[in-house]
Formats: sequence, structure tokens, C-alpha cells
Amino acid sequence: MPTLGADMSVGILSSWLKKPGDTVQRGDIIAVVHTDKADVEVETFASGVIERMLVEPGSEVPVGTPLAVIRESGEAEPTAASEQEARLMISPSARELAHELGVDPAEVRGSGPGGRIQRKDVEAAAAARDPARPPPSAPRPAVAPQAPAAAPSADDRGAAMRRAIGAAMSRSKREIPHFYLGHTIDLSRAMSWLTESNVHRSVSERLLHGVLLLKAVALALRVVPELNATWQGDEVVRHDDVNIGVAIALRGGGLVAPAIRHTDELSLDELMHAFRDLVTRARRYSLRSSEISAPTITVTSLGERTVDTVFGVIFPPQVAIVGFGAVVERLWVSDGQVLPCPVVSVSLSADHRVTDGHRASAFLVALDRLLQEPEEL
Amino acid sequence: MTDDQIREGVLRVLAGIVPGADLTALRPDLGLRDQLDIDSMDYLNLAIGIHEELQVDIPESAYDQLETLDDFVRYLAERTSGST
Amino acid sequence: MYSAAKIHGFLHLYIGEEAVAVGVLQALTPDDAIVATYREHGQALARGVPAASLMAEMFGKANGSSRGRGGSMHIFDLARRFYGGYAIVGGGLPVAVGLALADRLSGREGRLTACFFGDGAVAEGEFHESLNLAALWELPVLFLCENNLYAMGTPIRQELAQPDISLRAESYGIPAEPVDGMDVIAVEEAARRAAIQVRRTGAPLFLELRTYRFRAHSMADPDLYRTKDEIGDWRQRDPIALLEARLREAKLIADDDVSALESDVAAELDHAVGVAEAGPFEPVEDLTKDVYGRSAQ
Amino acid sequence: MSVQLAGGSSRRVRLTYREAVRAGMRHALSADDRVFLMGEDVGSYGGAFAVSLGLLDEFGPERIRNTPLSESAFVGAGIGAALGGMRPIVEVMTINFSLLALDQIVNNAATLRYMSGGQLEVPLVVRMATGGGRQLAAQHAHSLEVWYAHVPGIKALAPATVEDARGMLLAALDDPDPVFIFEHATLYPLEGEVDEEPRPVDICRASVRREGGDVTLVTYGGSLAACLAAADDLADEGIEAEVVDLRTLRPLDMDTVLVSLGKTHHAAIVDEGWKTGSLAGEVSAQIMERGFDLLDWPVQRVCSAEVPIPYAKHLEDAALPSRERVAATVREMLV
Repeated sequence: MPTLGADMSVGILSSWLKKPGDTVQRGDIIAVVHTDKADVEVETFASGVIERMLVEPGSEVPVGTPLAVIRESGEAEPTAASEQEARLMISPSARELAHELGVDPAEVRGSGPGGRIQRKDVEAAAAARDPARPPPSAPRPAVAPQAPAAAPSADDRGAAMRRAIGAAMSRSKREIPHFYLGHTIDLSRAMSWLTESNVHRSVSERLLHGVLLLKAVALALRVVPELNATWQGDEVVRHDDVNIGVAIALRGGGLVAPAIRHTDELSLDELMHAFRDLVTRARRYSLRSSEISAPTITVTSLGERTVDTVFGVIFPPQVAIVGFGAVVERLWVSDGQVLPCPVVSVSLSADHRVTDGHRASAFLVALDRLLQEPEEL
Repeated sequence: MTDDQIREGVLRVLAGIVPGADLTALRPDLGLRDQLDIDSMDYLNLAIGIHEELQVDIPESAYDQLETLDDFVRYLAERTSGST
Repeated sequence: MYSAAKIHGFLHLYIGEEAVAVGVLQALTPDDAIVATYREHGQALARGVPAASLMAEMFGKANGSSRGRGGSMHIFDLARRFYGGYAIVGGGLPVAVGLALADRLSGREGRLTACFFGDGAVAEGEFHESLNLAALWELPVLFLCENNLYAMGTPIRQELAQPDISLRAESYGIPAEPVDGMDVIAVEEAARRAAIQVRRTGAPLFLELRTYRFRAHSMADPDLYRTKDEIGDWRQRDPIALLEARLREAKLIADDDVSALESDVAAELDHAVGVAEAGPFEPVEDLTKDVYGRSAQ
Repeated sequence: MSVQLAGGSSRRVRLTYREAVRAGMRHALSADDRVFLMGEDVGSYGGAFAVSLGLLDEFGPERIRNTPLSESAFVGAGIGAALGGMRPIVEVMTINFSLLALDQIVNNAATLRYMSGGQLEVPLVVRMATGGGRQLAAQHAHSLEVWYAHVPGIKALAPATVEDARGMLLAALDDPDPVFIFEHATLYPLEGEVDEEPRPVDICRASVRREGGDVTLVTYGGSLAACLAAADDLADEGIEAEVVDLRTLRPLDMDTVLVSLGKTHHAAIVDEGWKTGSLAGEVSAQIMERGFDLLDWPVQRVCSAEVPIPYAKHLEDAALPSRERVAATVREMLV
């Protein structure tokens, strides 16, 4: 938007006189701009082919905003039909979201002041591109009671953010009759398969053993589906989707447990990609609220160099949490032989209102069996 | 590529993985995991970052011998020598 | 050491005022607390803080009395109940009142808190607030005004409408006594009497120790506000020379003793400088250590 | 005070904020001989805000000590007593009066541990009333907490709830460092329900007082109520505000703020201090440093007008952050 008077700060683009693909010469009139004083014709300072328009007729934009991109004759680099460098007005968070959703910010029309692109604009652009998919606007977390000191209520689905976790854990221990089962699983096959498999992968495609554990948990839930559920009001609601919440420690303390959606349907490669993305974003505080409220069960693992066993506290309203300790070398009796084997201790904390020891043990047995056939995961 | 260039490269990658950490205080002769509180995901990201930054693919079998910054520099020096 | 750029920042020399610190500290017990000013290395030495730990502090070394955090103005030694150098004029007085209050409230009878400050502090509000509070609550504080006649470069007559400092203490009902601060024996006698009375009554007492600093206010002071004659007159009453003369007169020491003492002092100073030179600097990684007792950031 | 039984076996009681501070002090005075209270008129007058009413009768004049009007001396004496092994609670009548003790606070309380190389410890608690809203004009009504929050070596707390009023005092007494508690004077009559048994609360973390996904309101102390009320109004319009009570002004818990911002991408900071050089400015700067990529809208601040707080009610109301101003600010952010 050129300045058409010393006191002009914004102008409204009335109409375009050229269209993308048109060849223009320096000095050609390409648009009409409406100012407080008059309608003014705008000439271009560049010669070339109009690549695309950046401002739609009717928009009010500040002086200096690029109006269109002109590819100069004989040059590959596009330049803007403005005296200033082309600079996209977009909020930092919207820029991030556009990147995640694969939306080109230059294609998005901004609704903020001066045409600044906001998250909702990017979401709308993504939805328009792919109408089958609903815009990824998060379901609103339930509102906590308004008395300042009150804890979040039991059906609060947004409780997974770290501060709320403190309250959620107290409530969990108060309201959920926990019981705990433990089992040690021989990971010889799984770890050898993983090592072998990683040899053939490029460094950016390598798998962590945690992915095998996650996938196995997801598949074991098909055997004991009542653990993939939430407690709502007075009853348990089973879920068809397996959305495993992954407990992720944040640097400097605290944790979040966002979900990997449809964990059971993802290939190991897809799962690894989703896992890595989730950890990275969690540590940048860049999770979406839908990820926080989605888990149907949680898996926690204290990492590969820590303790043997962890017994988790269930995140309400979920009804179970699976805990993995470190993978450690232990003497293991197999076929009458004592051999050092990599083993992992797995625990299940479950809600006695929903299930019992017999069913829960079936889950751990299924998990063990799945991990003996890593190539099937 | 000199050791210092390699060291800078590794530190650049680490800075992206552990934002906010004071890498000037990092002891090159002590383990990275304990000093920076990094886990296996971070370690994988380190390997990926090194691959992008220095074009060296560190096989998983080498992870055990790569604990300290000095280990990385030594290991990478052997694999980048003569490449530039 | 300052001239050799081993010691930096402000350094306020005590030369000329030695009799005050030595005389008063002789009269105190290890249970008594001491609060002093930024010119406190004299009191610290007299209290038994090792010269090496003071020197190392001034060098900014980690083996200094405050790990090099304080420098010459902030010497602390908790084990010796030396509660430090306060560099805001008058700022130590309320703290001294509080230390005495703690002794009172926890039933540690017979202890006192000795609080040193200069004539400059007398013009500060904290002086008046503290004397009033100590007198009102009858707390065992021994107030020790080290009157060297100058608040930095301003002579006392240009500073105080009523330059008789003892009168000010008496206006709060605190018994006060002026003492010849160049005579270490007179200082010790007065301090002993005062300490006995504070311990007995549990109430404050005030000594005005009339002294003079031979050197400028600090190493940064060109000393333009005093005449050479005035300094020369006071040097005639150098407390160390005065004591030496009296001891010789009484045949308590001879030339040999003096030279032995002088070489002991020189050796102790050499040792202190050696320890300070050899001491490590605190690592920069510890910059934020001890801001809080519990990790707060 | 009424007593009732609530969920579980813990007895719950209703207290005012004023009673809660008193209950905290009574508990500490009973449990620990080292604790004593001193300040202007804390004795038979019961304190300017009647917080210590009755304590003189219970604990006697040695432990409930009236001081002369000598802020510097009695705050400094608190420092000395803390050095001498006591656990003093010093009440300063208002934050405006505390300026008379700034030398002791900034030059002594905050520095002694560090300057002595870790030898000395000043476990001192200083309480004072802060804030406007009661037509007390420009020497009784300012919110200067940020000046204290600026100083390393001290901790600054702003209890906004009845539970925090009691629990923060106990946590402060457990702390080895000087802790300043800023009690917003309009909160003293506030009622709330707490466990009968006084316990210290966490003073390291901010608290989410209301959850919501659209905008984060960051606030503390006396402004919490305005934020919660504005959140009610906004909810009627379909805007869900998350309200973060900072609770502790130094050290700041920015993690909680950033986690919330990661959800809402919009932040407004509501702070009764003046905008220039405010705590709101500090929070905003830290969001820029650590959470820039989370933002979908520039951080907004709702602070007091840049005037000495006036006496006349309509002017004072206009000067302080209000429910209406908070809601209007949020509406503009969510166009």
C-alpha cells in the first residue's frame, strides 16, 4: 500500500485492474485505492508478471503492506508491488499452526488488525482446503467451579495440564479405588528386532523401544477393552478409539500427558513420528487442548536409565494407567537355561469400579505375548 | 573440519534440543545425559541433528561409547576428516 | 595491596582509631554479638577473625571471610558472632537492636550486642529510631559511637546542630559517657564498666569514643577538607605510640619486645597476603548461590 | 465462624481472610516459641486492620509487641531478631508506610545471606496491607509489590484467597529467607472455606483458579476477584477465560502461565500496580522471551491509571482495574 499523502496511515483497496498472470510495465496502473480523501490509482514500480494478489478488494491495510507479488521479467525471485519488503502479518502462533497443518500463510486471509493472520484464519484455510476434515478447534475444557479456592470438578476434562494434575492426583487417590498388578516381561526378542530394524533405518527414521511398548499397549487394549474407558458421573464409558496419553516430563519439572490419537491404528513409523512430534511440542508448551483432553488411558515410563518399577496414579476420568520401568539386563530362566536378558517391569494401576484383578491380569498377559512378536506390531 | 568446528556444530544442535540450558557451563568430559537431563528422545534428536549439521550418520551400536561432548568430538572427527 | 591493585572498590582505613576496636573488644565475651560499619576490619581483627581470612576477602577470594562476596565493607564471621559490616550509615543500628531482642526473648540473659557506628550516623533517622526502641524495650545494646569528627568530609559542626553526641543518647534516657578514644586503656576501662552495667540491667548504654582517623575517609578521598597541621596534632596522640610510651615508662616492655612484636605483625601480614594470593576465586557458576537458602529460582 | 463437615473426614470451617491470617499467626505462636509479632498497634488496638485482635490477651505483651512509629527500626529489629534465631512476624501497617523501612529491607534483609557468603540467615516474615478501593487516597492505597518483587534475596507473596492468607503465612515462617506478604486490604472481609487444621501451602507455584481455552488472564492479589467476575461475564458471551493467580510474585512461576498460554494463545495481565515498570510488564517480557511462538495476539495489560490514587469514589473506581475493563480488553483480543 503506497502512501498517498503524509497523513495517510491506512488505505482500502477498492479494486484490482489487473489479474494474476498479466504482464505489467513499470508505471502501469494496477489498482484503485480508496483513501479518506479520494479514490487513487496505484501504479507499479516493477515490471514483470503478476504472480498473485495479496490483498482482496474491500480490505483496509496499513501503508507499507504488500499488495501483490510481481515476478520480474527474466528473474526467478518474486518481488512485491510495494516500496517495502514483503512482510507477512501473522501471529507467531498462527505461523506455527500453519506450518503444522501444511497451510501456506501467503494463501491465508487475515482477520486481525491490518490483516494480521490469526490461528482461526489458518484453521479456516485448512478446513476450506480439506472440507472433509473439521477445523481442529479444540473442544472447550469444562469450566471449573468459580469459588477461587475450589479444586476442578471430577468430570473436568481439561485437568491434564500440569497444575491441574496436582489436584487431579489428589482427587484420583481420594475417589478411585486403585489396585495394582505387576509383571516382568522378557524383551530379548523385542530389543533384538529393534536393533536389527534400526540398522537399516536412517538416523531420522530410527525407532525408540518406547514405541514398541506403546503399540503393544494399544493392541492389548483390544483384548481387555474395559480399560480403555473413562468414568463419567456414575458409570464407565468405553471408547472405540484408543488414544494413549503419553506422560512427558517437562524440563525443569512437571509433566503433561497428551494423547496420540488412534494409537492402535498407527504403524510403528507413524507412531514414532507422532511420539517425537508430541514430545517436542510438549516441551515447547505448544500442545493443543484437544490433545490434552483426548487420552483414554495413560502410559508412563520413567526412562531408560532410572528405576525398575513405577506404579502410576490414574488420571481421572481415565480408569487405568500403565507404567514401564527401565529396560534392564537381568538373569532370566528360559527353557531351563539362565541367561542375561533385557527385561522390563510393567505395572497396571486400574480402577476397581471398572474391572478386577482377573481381567486386568489378562491385559498384562496379552501385552507380554504381543511383545514376544515384535515384527507383528 | 577442525575439532572446534565439530564442537560448535554439536553445541548448536544441543542448543536446539535443550533450549535455555547454559551450554557454556557444560563440562566436555562428563556425561551429557546427566548434565543436561536429556532422555532417549533427546538423544535421538541429537543424532538426527548431527546428521543434518555434520552429515555423519551415527549408528545405534555406537551410542554406548558416546557419553560426553569430548566423545562426540572424537568420534565425529574420525568420520569427518578428509571429507572437506 | 590496594595500591598494587590486589584490593578493589572502597577501602576505609582504620589507622588512628585502633584503640577503639582493641579497647572495646577486650571487654566483650565470645557470647556477645558485634555489629559494625564499613570501616570494620579493625573490630574484626580485634574479635579474632584471622587476618588471612580478612585479606583474602579483600582480595575477593573464595577463602575470604565472606567468600569474596562482601569485600572490605562486609566482613562477617558467624562463629565469632561478628554480624558484619554495614555500609549504609546507620543501617546496622536496628539490626543490633533486633539481635538484643532475640537474646531477651529467648532468655539468654547476660549477653549484650555491641553496636559500632560513626558520628555521621547520629544525623540519620535510624539512629534515633533505634536508640528510642532499645531504651523503650530496655534491650542489652552497648552503643559505641566512634566519633572521628568527620562524616566523610563534613566536620561535625557542620553536620550536627548539637555536636555533643552524648546529650542525644541521654535524651532517650540512655546513660552516656564520652571517652578518650586515643587511649586504649581508657577505652577498655570504660567498656568494661559499661558492659557490666548492660549485663546487669539488661538496658542499653552509650559510649562516645572520641578518636581521629589519620588517613583519608577512603582510598578514593583526596583529603582536601582537613589541614596538615590538624592531622599532625592528632598524630601526636597516636594510640599505638601512646601505649608504647606508657608501657616503656612502666618498664613493662623493652626495645627487644617492640621489635619482636613488630616482626610478628610483619610475619602475620606476610602470611595473610600469602594465603590471600594463593586462595581460589569462587567459580562464576556459583554466582547465584546463596541468594536464597532454598532453591527459589 | 461456622463449622460444617464436608467430603471425607476433614472438618471444614468458614473464615474471613482476616480471621485466616489471625488463625495462621495463632497457630504459629502456639507451635513455635521463636515466633513473635511486632508492629504498630498490633496489641490492644488489634492492628490497623484488626488482624491481630485478641492475640495480646492470648500471648502477652512480650510476644505481641506494640512498636513505636519507627518502621526502619522495627523492621531492622526483625532482621536482627531473625539473625538471632527468632522467627519474627513484622506487621507494617500499609505498603506506603513500608517505604520508611526500605533501607533495612533492600540493603540488609535481602543481602545478608549472599553478602556473608551464606553464613547469615534472615528467616523474617513481613506482612503489610496493600492496594486501593477504600477511598484512602494517595498515601494509603498504592500497589507497590513490584518494587519488592524486583529485589533478589527476598520472596514476595500475594495471597488472594482465604486458604492462601493462612497457609502462605505458615509457609513463610517455614522459609529460611525474608518473605514479604502483601495482603490486599479489600480482601480482609472475604469469606471462604478451609480445612480446620492450618497447614502451610505451596509458595512456589501459581494456581489456575478457573479453566478456559480462549484467553489466559494472569493476575494476583486483589485483582483476582475482578478477573473471575470478568470471566463470568465473558462466559455468557461464549468466551472461556482461564484465570491464573500468580500467588508468588518472586520467584515467578512462569511455567504455569506458559502452559495456559499454550492452550489459549492469548494473554492479558491484570495488575493493580501502575503499568509503567509493573509486574505485568515483567510477566509480559517473560512471555516474549519464552512463549513468543505461542502468541496469537499481543499481550495486553490491564493496570491502574498512571495517577496517584484519588480519593473520590468515581475517580478511584476509574483508576483501578475493574471487571468491565478486563472483559472489554479480552473482547478486543478475540475479534
